[in-house]
Amino acid sequence: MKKLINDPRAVVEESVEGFGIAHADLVTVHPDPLFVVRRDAPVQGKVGLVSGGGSGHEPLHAGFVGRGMLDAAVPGAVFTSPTPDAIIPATTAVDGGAGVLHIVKNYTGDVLNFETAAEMAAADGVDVRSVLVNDDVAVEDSLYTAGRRGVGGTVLVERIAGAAAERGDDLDSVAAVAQRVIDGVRSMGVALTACTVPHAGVPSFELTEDEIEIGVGIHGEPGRHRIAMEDADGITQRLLDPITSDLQLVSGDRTIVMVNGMGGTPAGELYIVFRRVAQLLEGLGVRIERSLVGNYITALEMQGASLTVLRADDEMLELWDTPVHTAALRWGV
Amino acid sequence: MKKLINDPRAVVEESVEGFGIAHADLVTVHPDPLFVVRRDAPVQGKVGLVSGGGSGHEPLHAGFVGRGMLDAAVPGAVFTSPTPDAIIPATTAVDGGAGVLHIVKNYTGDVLNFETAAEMAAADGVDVRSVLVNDDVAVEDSLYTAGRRGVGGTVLVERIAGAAAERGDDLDSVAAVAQRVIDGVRSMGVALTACTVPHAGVPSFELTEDEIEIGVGIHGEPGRHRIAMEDADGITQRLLDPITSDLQLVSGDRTIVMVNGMGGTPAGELYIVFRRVAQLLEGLGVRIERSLVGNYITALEMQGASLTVLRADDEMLELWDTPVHTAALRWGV
Amino acid sequence: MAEVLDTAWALRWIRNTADVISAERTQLIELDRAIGDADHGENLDRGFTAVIGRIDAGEASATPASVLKLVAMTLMSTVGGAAGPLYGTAFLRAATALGDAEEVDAALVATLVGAARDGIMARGKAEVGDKTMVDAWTPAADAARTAAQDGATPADVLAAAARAAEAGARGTEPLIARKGRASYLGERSAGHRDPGAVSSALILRAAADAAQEGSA
Amino acid sequence: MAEVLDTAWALRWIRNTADVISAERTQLIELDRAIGDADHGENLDRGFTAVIGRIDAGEASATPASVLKLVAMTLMSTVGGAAGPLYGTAFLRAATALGDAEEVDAALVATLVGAARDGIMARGKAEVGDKTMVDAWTPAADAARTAAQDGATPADVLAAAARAAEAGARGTEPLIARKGRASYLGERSAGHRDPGAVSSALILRAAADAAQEGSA
Ligand SMILES: Nc1ncnc2c1ncn2[C@@H]1O[C@H](COP(=O)(O)OP(=O)(O)O)[C@@H](O)[C@H]1O
Ligand SMILES: Nc1ncnc2c1ncn2[C@@H]1O[C@H](COP(=O)(O)OP(=O)(O)O)[C@@H](O)[C@H]1O
Ligand SMILES: [Mg+2]
Ligand SMILES: [Mg+2]
Ligand SMILES: [Mg+2]
Ligand SMILES: [Mg+2]
Repeated sequence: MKKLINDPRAVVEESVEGFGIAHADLVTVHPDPLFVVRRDAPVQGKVGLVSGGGSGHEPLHAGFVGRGMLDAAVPGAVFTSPTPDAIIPATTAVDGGAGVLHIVKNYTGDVLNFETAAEMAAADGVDVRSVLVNDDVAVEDSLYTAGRRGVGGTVLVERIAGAAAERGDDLDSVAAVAQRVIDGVRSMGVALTACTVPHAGVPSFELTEDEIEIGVGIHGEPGRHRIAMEDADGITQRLLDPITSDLQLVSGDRTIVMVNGMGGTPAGELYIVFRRVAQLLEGLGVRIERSLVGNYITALEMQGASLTVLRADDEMLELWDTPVHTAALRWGV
Repeated sequence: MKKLINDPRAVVEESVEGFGIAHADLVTVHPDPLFVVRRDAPVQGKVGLVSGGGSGHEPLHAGFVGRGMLDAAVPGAVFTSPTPDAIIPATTAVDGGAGVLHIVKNYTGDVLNFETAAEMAAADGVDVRSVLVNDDVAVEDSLYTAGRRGVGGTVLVERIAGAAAERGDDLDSVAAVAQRVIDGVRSMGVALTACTVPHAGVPSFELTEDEIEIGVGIHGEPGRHRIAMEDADGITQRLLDPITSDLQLVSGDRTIVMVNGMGGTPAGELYIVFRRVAQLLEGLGVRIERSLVGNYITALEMQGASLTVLRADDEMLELWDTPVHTAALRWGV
Repeated sequence: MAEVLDTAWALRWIRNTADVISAERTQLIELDRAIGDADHGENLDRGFTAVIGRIDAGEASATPASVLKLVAMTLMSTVGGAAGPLYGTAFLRAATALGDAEEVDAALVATLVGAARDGIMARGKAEVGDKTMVDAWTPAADAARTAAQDGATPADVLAAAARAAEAGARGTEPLIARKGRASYLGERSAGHRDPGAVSSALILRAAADAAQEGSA
Repeated sequence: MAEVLDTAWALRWIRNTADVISAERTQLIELDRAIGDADHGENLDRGFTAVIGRIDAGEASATPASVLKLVAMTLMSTVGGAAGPLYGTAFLRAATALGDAEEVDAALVATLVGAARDGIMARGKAEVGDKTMVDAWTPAADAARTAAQDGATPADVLAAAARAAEAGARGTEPLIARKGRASYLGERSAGHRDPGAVSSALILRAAADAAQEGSA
């Protein structure tokens, strides 16, 4: 394992500390318990947005704290959801009197810790609502699983709900638009290589020089199928097909598309994937209204990519275009 | 070699095609010969800025085409400088009557091809000037070498010269501020792993699990020293020391700092490096006025990072802060 | 054999647990690497190290329940992931079941284990056979109740619980996970033991050993 | 032995070159990987493939110079890197040296090789001993001039040039690079042959073979 780190157990603290120095104009870092809030938090009268989860997915979530997106991010240990004792003060720190929305990715750990925190923050008098992002079509959503994982769709939920909060929507409305995004967004990932959790020191799984993992998660969890290496166009088709069929996309639908790098894949390759997505969607008559191509939700240094498609309506597109100013997403300001 | 590509010989074309679709609001892609221009080019009365070089360093250069930065980027084959037949039409396409500045990284291939193109564009009546970026302190700058390489400093030159051009400076002034940035900027890189050029199919060099390459270039060229793996703080010191001593940074100096990922290193690690840079510079009394942390000039999927420090004056900082709107750098708009 | 357990036992239990989790850290990471995300050993080790720090700082007070409550709160705020809230709830419910009793007899030991199991099930909504820590705690709770009813000593109740938990953990190997991260793997989760069930067995064995040591 | 070379020779030369560059593509990439950036073979292969495409499309016209000029322009616009402009200039200067001659005698062959060498040096500013293609072309130009003065046939002039270039390329192995990408390596560049010198020797050998074939 070769990484630009010091003590494997201090990775998250040191990284977030550096993040705080680099983006002191945007955020304040609370070191213990560790959480990151928008510099001007709490914004009076605005619904506060809190997300969080295991670290190792940067820029998610701290990179999305700022105007028009999150008010706070709570980073856990690498790939480990944060604990209530950090989520609670983050929640109260961003409560401007209009309540707080927790944006939770659907993993048992995140759900349980945010649930506990929400209960306790509510007991402290904060009006807390939660939405659960579960966009990963690689996972069967059934009574007999923990349900679909929350992956790339989270970025879109955070942006659009963040925009709604910024324009002054109340807690019910912000939660409702977040839920509408969740209902309309699906993702699918592929790994070319595994990643190595610093404290584990060995790769999370093994792939030979000829294998790739289709449907991989963002924690180095093995995916659904391990197949022989294919070209970018073939892989892209495998990512897109389950999404279009799950969303039942039809000609005339309008979408926001994200081609996301898993951390170790260069931007040049992501654009090759995006090119193919654009060709395939054009073939279906589906319009890409907005797009993101880059590293937005990663799995440490894993090589691979994920594709996220949101069926967008007018309001989502309008919210999308409003100003956003965070470390990793910025426009209009 | 596992990459998200199709035909290894079509990598650049397909990637730039995808880039053009994703950023159609910003750029126009000319497919043959391949170059990328700002969508509103030529901007009448504005000095045009053209850069280019081998591909594989994304987002450099196409990701920096747009308002307040480059007017055109000319991508060569992977790690191979582009040819005059592409540089010439890119140059004429962005000539708004105020002349064109070529921003060239100091590699024999880039120098020779841009030189030829500049001569021929000048023969076509375009007023062409060139600056040569040579900021890599890993390379001895002497009569007996090709001189220092152009690496991370290029991003800063493109931004600041781009800002000067955008505010209406004439060709001499834009070239002068670009040269001042070049004179004040130094960089140093480290590789944890090698990268693989698609057409070569095997890594550019071999590093064992315990070795790193200090002073690596952005083409998988071996660096100056191969040493045993160290922790992030130790490596950061090795990157910073030659820069501070070459620049003779002293207490009170003001700087713009970039911690750049080589393509395969996750953002979390870059912030650990940045944290250490901030601590060390603070120890020297040197102020970080602005910073960039992320992937700006890469070497395919190489794991590693580079550090760039510019001794900045008031004008550079003022230019830095003006609006920029490109695929990879955006603020104020 | 002592007929009751006390606060010293509770402290020995937790120290034993911290030791065994630290010793088995790598194995638990490996188990979680196979069907999860390679952090279970790291997370528990961090959590129990923190618990010991607070015990050493004198934060636990007089009763067995106060020890278990400290464990609960510390795990809740330092472990994270699924196991943090699950074990946090387990220890909290166990503490609640003990009330302010200074001595824990065989029946109360069985109640403690049952309460811990109930807490995990209430929080995680997993059933027996879902390939989770429930598959260790449920047979453990059942065995503890039976042993207590049969008149066993507290140490033997815990030994029965530990044995049942170990068997339960082994029994997770062929199962297909239906809860937690391993459920994403579907059929590919079969053939590996559940890390949480294994750590649960370690915790119960530590409790039994602590009782044994105290009565030696 | 024919005393003059013609346009057919020039075309054979270029086809031979394209073939050998394609055959040696991997070796040239490997050489460049060691002290450069692993693209020399790929770049030249792309360039000469494009040249053959244009020759097959009938773009080369009647004189040897017209063939070499087509090569120059095509390499310039398809090879890139350092080698593109250097070889482009070399072939351009060679074409200029031939003027509109339809037949190339031994003296003109020597002039051609010398002009190519001069073009490379003018463009790249490298000296003998800098571990570049100059270390192949300079001995080749010298050997060609001497052979022509000694009354050799054009084929023998080219054979002498190719031999000298091959020796020159081998001779780059111990050198420390002072120009081009390999110079960044400093002393670590020693122990490897320069890829450009090796490809130069291949090009000159292809010229000699083409002359040999024509006279067979
Ligand atoms: N819903 C659940 N109910 C009971 N136990 C669960 C549940 N989900 C997960 N677990 C247990 O948690 C263990 C994983 O813990 P850990 O690795 O610390 O958390 P995470 O999965 O968040 O990384 C599993 O091995 C399993 O025993
Ligand atoms: N200044 C120079 N003068 C002459 N030849 C040079 C010079 N610089 C480089 N070369 C030659 O170019 C070769 C490298 O070509 P190539 O790999 O195609 O270009 P690049 O270095 O741009 O990747 C070297 O092996 C060397 O022979
Ligand atoms: Mg986890
Ligand atoms: Mg090159
Ligand atoms: Mg886990
Ligand atoms: Mg090369």
